[in-house]
Amino acid sequence: MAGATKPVRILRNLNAKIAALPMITTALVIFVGCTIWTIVHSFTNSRLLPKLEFVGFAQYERLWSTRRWLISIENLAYFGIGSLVFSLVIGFLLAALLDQKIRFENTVRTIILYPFALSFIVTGLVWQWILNPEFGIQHIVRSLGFENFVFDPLYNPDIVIFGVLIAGLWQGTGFIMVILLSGLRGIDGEIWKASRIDGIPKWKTYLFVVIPMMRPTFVTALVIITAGIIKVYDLVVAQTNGGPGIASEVPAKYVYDSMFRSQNLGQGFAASTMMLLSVLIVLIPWAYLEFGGRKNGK
Amino acid sequence: MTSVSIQNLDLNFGAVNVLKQLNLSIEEGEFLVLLGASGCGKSTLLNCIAGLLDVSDGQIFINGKNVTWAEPSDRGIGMVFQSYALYPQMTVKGNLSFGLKNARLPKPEIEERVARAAEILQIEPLLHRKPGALSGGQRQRVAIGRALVRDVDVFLFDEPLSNLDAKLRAELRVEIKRLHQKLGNTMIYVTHDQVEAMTLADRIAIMRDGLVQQLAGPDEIYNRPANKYVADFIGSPAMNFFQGRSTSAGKIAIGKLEFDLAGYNFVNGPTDGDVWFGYRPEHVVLGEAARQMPLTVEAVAEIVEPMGSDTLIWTKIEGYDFRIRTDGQYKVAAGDPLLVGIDPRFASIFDKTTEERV
Amino acid sequence: MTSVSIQNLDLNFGAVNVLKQLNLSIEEGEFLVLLGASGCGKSTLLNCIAGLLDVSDGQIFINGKNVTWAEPSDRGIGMVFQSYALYPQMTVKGNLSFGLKNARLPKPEIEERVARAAEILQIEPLLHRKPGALSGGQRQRVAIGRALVRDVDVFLFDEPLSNLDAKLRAELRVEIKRLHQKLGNTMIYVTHDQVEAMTLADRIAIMRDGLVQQLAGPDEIYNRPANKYVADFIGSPAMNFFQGRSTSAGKIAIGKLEFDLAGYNFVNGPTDGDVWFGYRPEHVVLGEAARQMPLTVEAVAEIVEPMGSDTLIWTKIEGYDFRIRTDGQYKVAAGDPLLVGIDPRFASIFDKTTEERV
Amino acid sequence: MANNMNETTAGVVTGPSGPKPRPILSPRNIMIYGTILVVCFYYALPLYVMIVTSLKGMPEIRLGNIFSPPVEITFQPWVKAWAEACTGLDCTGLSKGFWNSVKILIPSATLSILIASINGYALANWKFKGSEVFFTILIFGAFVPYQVVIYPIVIILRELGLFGKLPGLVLVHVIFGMPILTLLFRNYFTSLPEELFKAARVDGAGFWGIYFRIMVPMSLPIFVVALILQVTGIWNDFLFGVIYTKPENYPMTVQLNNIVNSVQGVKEYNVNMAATMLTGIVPLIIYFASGKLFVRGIAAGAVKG
Amino acid sequence: TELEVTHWWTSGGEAAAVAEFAKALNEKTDHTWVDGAIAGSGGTARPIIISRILGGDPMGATQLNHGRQAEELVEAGLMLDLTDIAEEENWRDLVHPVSLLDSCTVDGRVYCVPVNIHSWQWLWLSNKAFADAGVDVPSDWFEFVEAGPALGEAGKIPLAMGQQGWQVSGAFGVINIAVGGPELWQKINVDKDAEAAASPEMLKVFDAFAQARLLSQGSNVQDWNQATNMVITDQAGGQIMGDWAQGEFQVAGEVAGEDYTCLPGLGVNEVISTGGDAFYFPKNDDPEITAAQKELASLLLSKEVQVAFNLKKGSLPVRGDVDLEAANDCMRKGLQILADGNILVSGDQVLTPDTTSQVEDLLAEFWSDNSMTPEMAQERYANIIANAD
Ligand SMILES: Nc1ncnc2c1ncn2[C@@H]1O[C@H](COP(=O)(O)OP(=O)(O)OP(=O)(O)O)[C@@H](O)[C@H]1O
Ligand SMILES: Nc1ncnc2c1ncn2[C@@H]1O[C@H](COP(=O)(O)OP(=O)(O)OP(=O)(O)O)[C@@H](O)[C@H]1O
Ligand SMILES: [Mg+2]
Ligand SMILES: [Mg+2]
Repeated sequence: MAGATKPVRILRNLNAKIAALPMITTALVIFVGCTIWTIVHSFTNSRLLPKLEFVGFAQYERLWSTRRWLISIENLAYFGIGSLVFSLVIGFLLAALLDQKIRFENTVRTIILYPFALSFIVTGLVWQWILNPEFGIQHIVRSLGFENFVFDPLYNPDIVIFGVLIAGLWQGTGFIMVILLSGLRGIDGEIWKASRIDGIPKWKTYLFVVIPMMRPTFVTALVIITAGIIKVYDLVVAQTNGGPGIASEVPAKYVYDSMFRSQNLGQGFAASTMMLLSVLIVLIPWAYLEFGGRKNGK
Repeated sequence: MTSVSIQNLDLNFGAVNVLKQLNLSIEEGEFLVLLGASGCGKSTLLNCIAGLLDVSDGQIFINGKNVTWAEPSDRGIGMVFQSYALYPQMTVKGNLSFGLKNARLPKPEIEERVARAAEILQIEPLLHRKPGALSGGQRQRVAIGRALVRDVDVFLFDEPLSNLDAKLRAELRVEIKRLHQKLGNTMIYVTHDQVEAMTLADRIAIMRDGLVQQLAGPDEIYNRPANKYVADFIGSPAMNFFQGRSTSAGKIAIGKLEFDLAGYNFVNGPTDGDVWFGYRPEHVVLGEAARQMPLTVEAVAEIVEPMGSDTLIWTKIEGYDFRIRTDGQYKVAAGDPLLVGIDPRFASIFDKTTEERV
Repeated sequence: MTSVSIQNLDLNFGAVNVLKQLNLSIEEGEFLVLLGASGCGKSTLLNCIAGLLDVSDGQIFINGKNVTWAEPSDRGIGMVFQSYALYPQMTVKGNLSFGLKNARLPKPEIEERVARAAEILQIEPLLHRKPGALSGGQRQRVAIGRALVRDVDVFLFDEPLSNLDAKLRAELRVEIKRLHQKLGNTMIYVTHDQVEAMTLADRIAIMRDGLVQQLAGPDEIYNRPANKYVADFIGSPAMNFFQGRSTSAGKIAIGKLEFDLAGYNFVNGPTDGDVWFGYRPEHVVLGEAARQMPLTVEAVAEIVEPMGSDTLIWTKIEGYDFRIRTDGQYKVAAGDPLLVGIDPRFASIFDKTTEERV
Repeated sequence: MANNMNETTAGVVTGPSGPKPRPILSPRNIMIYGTILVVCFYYALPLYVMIVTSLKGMPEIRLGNIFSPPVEITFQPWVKAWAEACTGLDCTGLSKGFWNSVKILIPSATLSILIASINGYALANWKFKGSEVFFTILIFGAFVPYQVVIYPIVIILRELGLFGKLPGLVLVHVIFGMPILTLLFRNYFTSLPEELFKAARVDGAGFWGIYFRIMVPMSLPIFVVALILQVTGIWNDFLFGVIYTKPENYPMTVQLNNIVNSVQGVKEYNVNMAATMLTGIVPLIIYFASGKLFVRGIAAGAVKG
Repeated sequence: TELEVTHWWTSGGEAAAVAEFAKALNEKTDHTWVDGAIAGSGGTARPIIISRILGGDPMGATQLNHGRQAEELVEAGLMLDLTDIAEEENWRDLVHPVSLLDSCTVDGRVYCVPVNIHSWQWLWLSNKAFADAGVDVPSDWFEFVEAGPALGEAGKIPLAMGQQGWQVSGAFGVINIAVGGPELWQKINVDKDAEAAASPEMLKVFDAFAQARLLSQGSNVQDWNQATNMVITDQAGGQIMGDWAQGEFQVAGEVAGEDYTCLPGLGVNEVISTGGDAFYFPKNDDPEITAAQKELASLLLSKEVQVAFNLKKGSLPVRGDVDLEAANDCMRKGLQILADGNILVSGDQVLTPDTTSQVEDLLAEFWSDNSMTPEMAQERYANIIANAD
């Protein structure tokens, strides 16, 4: 009968291993292999075609002395901080609002969430249209009699990134709201009761008790937002295509343009490596807190 | 003086009528336990008293004031929850003082109250820890402390011990009892644990489907349950029941057995009619001593469950399952013959149709 | 004949050593209960026997076969889980026959076995319902049925009753006992409920931190616990302990009290040394009868907890908390003086350092 | 509230009794519903603008404001967007892109969900040495900017001979869908009682038996969530569609961008908006149809983990 | 066989022109033209084209600006060698100016077919807009600048400009040649002379460019043809744009000289750069396709096709021997300049895409950011030129 001898290690759970093969391949080939490939090539002077002619950090030096990259980084910072802060704040306020046992909750939630189903391309086009000074909000307000009203974020290099942000928030806050709402709903109802008995006003309970308790949910939301921010590309392409001038360029677009438009792969790889690095800077402390911390502190 | 008085309280969740014209009056300093099966409306009632639920009808008075529409924090009540409901991000001290700070009490006053509560509950060394770093029992104490600092007249407990393990539960039970003896506040305590109810209560209200079935001292509930539901609910193992016929002459017939109910304390004297004859497993007398009892039956032990301090014996009498609880030192094995003695003085008899005590 | 034999079993979760060189041998037809505090490794041991966890070291034999590396379904075991673990999307019949279908048994055979199990467990009317439409007790029975149909030699139960309410638990406990009497299979039963352990077991293995502390019949465990941990663990309310000094003359001194240990059944005879003197609350004799006991102490009732059938009295002797359990009919109130009688014959004495029974 | 606490003696029905009166127009309600109204307005506005604009004729657009409802409703822009709008010589509107998207969507969604659910199941229930490591890498992969791996994947697809072909794009979608979906499924399967899995093993079911007979039937909510995420994600994809396909296989979003950017004389905003609506319609329908399920599933898969 | 041809000719005039190619291929050979138009500018389309070639899924033929964009693709051996047909059909003699063919030649082998000559150096003016403003139609850039305020008062935008980088940078090149003269331009772009780029002469160019920036305030459109449309509809005074804008005027039914005026070289230096579009034929394993590719290549250069195409496109044919009777006023001006030999190579041919896009980024930023002074821009410009290869 089977069992008396210890079976070969690798054959145990063989089915599971076979089933996990796509995952393993993806993890190794795509996420490890391709990443390494890109990083290695970022040290070369590849132009249209990848070649292994190493030039040290030249690409990086050029990258950091390129205005467009610096503007991209700056935009990403504005956009990133803006999305983080506003998504979380607005998302939470909306979630708290929907948590007030209101009528038509489903309808309201649906309205707030539907933009999430739309692509960034669609989002960008719609908001380009709404923010168009000749037809959109500015036009309307002016035709109401405020002749000097100016609201043309997409045509003003100083604030164009906030025009993009408005569209981005419109698309994404609904999802953050849903996540935070389910986090809110997960809070033990007795906490609310306890705070009512203690006579604590609602807003204080939210601020001092509930929000701290929702840390894991906020972390989830944070990670989702961050991952999205770094990837932001479609939205900018559809809404402003980087303009006016290069005022709304973002790193993802810089990478794409370097690789394919300027035919300077090495530069693109260097820029994408920087993007990866910034992701890691965000991600590693988080992973450490989430997983490392869990092990120690239970 | 009446501390809490509930008059004609109705509570509906949508179309569901959870509390039905409930009346209850609790004396000052009394320890009242609400006991009942899950879903009978205990928590609901407590939430109504606390003001956490809006009543559908009726009135609630606390210390003579009509608080039906008052805010929870204005009712002079403190509440302790099953899940403790501590604020996890604050230290113990923060938990205790949060409500006070919010009421804008002066700082020294807050300090003093927290210190006093911490002393009473012996949680001084824990004041600067967060709830996550406390054991279940300690958390429970902090939860009680939160009510304590608010200097309230009435404490409400909603199954405060049911998340704890048996040993800790027994310990904290005693502590709550001590606390009550020390503070002398009115306490309303919800549980579905009989042992807690029996040991803690001055009076027990047995609830069923939003109605109070019996409101009396533990002793009376145990010994003179008002109806069959209460009799069946209280006691473990449960009371044994036989169907029988009683006569106005004070006799009863169960199957082939007939005997006199001499010594049974009738509510309105003996009457003719079908009845349930209930008898608690622990009141059974076994062995030779059984011969002195008004009713002596021979039976066979089917299953014997030794539980250390006691032994449970399962047998059959007149076709009815019959449980006997006896001393742990009593040696008996499955299949052994038994001599079972029953004393009507300890029995409870209920009308077959109304199920009320006769 | 040995039914299940475990030899030098080690199990690690990463760096954590959960089971430590554990040896256990279970006779055919025996009902063994694994009892222990939460986290002591009971479920882990059961999972090892079932083959659901890969052992780190050691061997497992079932019916003489080495099954250390066999698949769970090839070990001749059936398992019943705490959460029932019924397949929610299959009917009861589907649940019962799933394993048989997997084993590619012929259809008529499956039908027959399911019918037999359903009959034994009296769940025939439920066969076409889904688990969602069953009560807790019924679900538990189906879960047992799933083990039953597979005609296994060994039944493994992992806290099968702990999700049920007290009443149902008592009923199903008896049913499991009946089932064991009827089938005569080997059964290994994990619980942390003492009552279940005491009533069901032929033998009880008390576990602590992955080690078996004592393996013996319920009677012996209760009356002659092998060490202080077991003594403290078993019995509710817990055993009372005093620190004392025993002499080789068979005397013991606890604070100012000194008395003879006549009648105490020493393991190796009396010795000099610091000891723990343990005494169960239910073995205390109260009232006038106490005067006949080898040790009689006067005390004051601090807290009285009437529990219907029994009464718990909390008092202090020589500065130690002392619990007494007495008859529910014994009337006493907090503050009353008590005469407490203690009989060394019922005591348990442990070495102060090793905590082993002396 | 103090004025409600009249001194009363117990037993007499005086003072407050029954439910506390709650005026419908309390300041609190006005504030809450007012805010909700404003919020809904903000979120619904773009959709409204899209619909309204797409139903107007060009002259009306040039004159009027974008928020006013169409004076004269015309479906011409929709017809044009669907069937006539040009990109270069190709004047087939979005219809071709629509069918391309469908052709991309169906295999991509099916495959990625299937693979991810099996991965999640293996990770939740059949941990093997190293499985956690691979999983961690995979999760990190969810955050790797696409730009980092775009180019190497071009090379991989070329070597596999899949570049520009539908299977190639499907493969890309499967790969990039894997991290999040696997996480979702793993979290969900982990939340199922482990004992169920153990019971099935004792019952002699194997890896696939447990997956198909026990796990899948219990996992409808998470499959729905995965389906919605994938359908919307794949349908809305632009970057991969641009890079890894050729014009005849362009998905709808790419065609939308093309049509919108192929300006002939003046921008035909009405056609653009109709095209935008058409592109958004599939995910919107899926989303509106699934409504609550999605929200619930997100809660189960995302927040718990 | 089906030949897929990718290009980014999607505006009205362009689409009409490319249709001529398609028609010719479909009618004159037994191959079919599969249109692979990619919307957006060349900047959008090129990446897609290149990644497809690299990705091993080549199209039958593709538009690319000849010059350095395809250099590496050719070097990597990804492009079909057309030398045999070129020699057979004697392209070297046909193509005029021959520099166009040189751009297609790598190591003496021909890899692409130039199809037209595009020149950037045009200022398109709306006659009606000036009439409305009460000023004469200017005859050179400086007059145009002077007319600016008058146009502004009449509610017109003096200079229409799309917001995309390539348009801005194209206009810059035009102003560079017009204001700074062809020699300066040559020094900087061909010889990569950073000193010249930093010279005071160049600063004048930047000043003029800043002036143009000022004149274009309020022009918010993105695409070049939208800007052209502003001129067509008389909302704007003029636009600096290549000759392809002509196609838009034609589609709109406007007549050169009557409705609009064109000033080559901004009316200052009447020189035109001879950039243009070319078609490349990525290598393919299928011999049938290779044969079809060669047929298309020779077809593109044939007389009729050249005439038909360039009339629609508004560009100049690459053959010196065609007779454009149908050509209009503007095109004739162009032909004349070409015949006079006042030609320059185009930027695409001398700068790498990398440098081109850096310049584009710089100029786009300058254009959109009024706070950037000509001096600042010049400094950075010189820097880019210094690093160009
Ligand atoms: N928010 C609610 N909406 C609708 N019905 C409810 C709600 N809360 C409780 N109920 C119903 O009211 C009844 C009483 O509930 P309650 O919580 O008071 O029971 P309980 O006696 O406290 O039970 P337990 O011992 O389980 O806590 C139950 O039948 C329950 O289903
Ligand atoms: N998968 C696991 N990984 C790591 N540690 C585990 C794992 N499962 C159990 N443990 C640890 O092993 C120890 C024994 O767990 P086990 O479940 O056997 O306890 P138990 O005796 O069954 O407790 P309970 O009565 O609560 O069911 C515990 O300390 C637990 O934390
Ligand atoms: Mg409750
Ligand atoms: Mg366990």
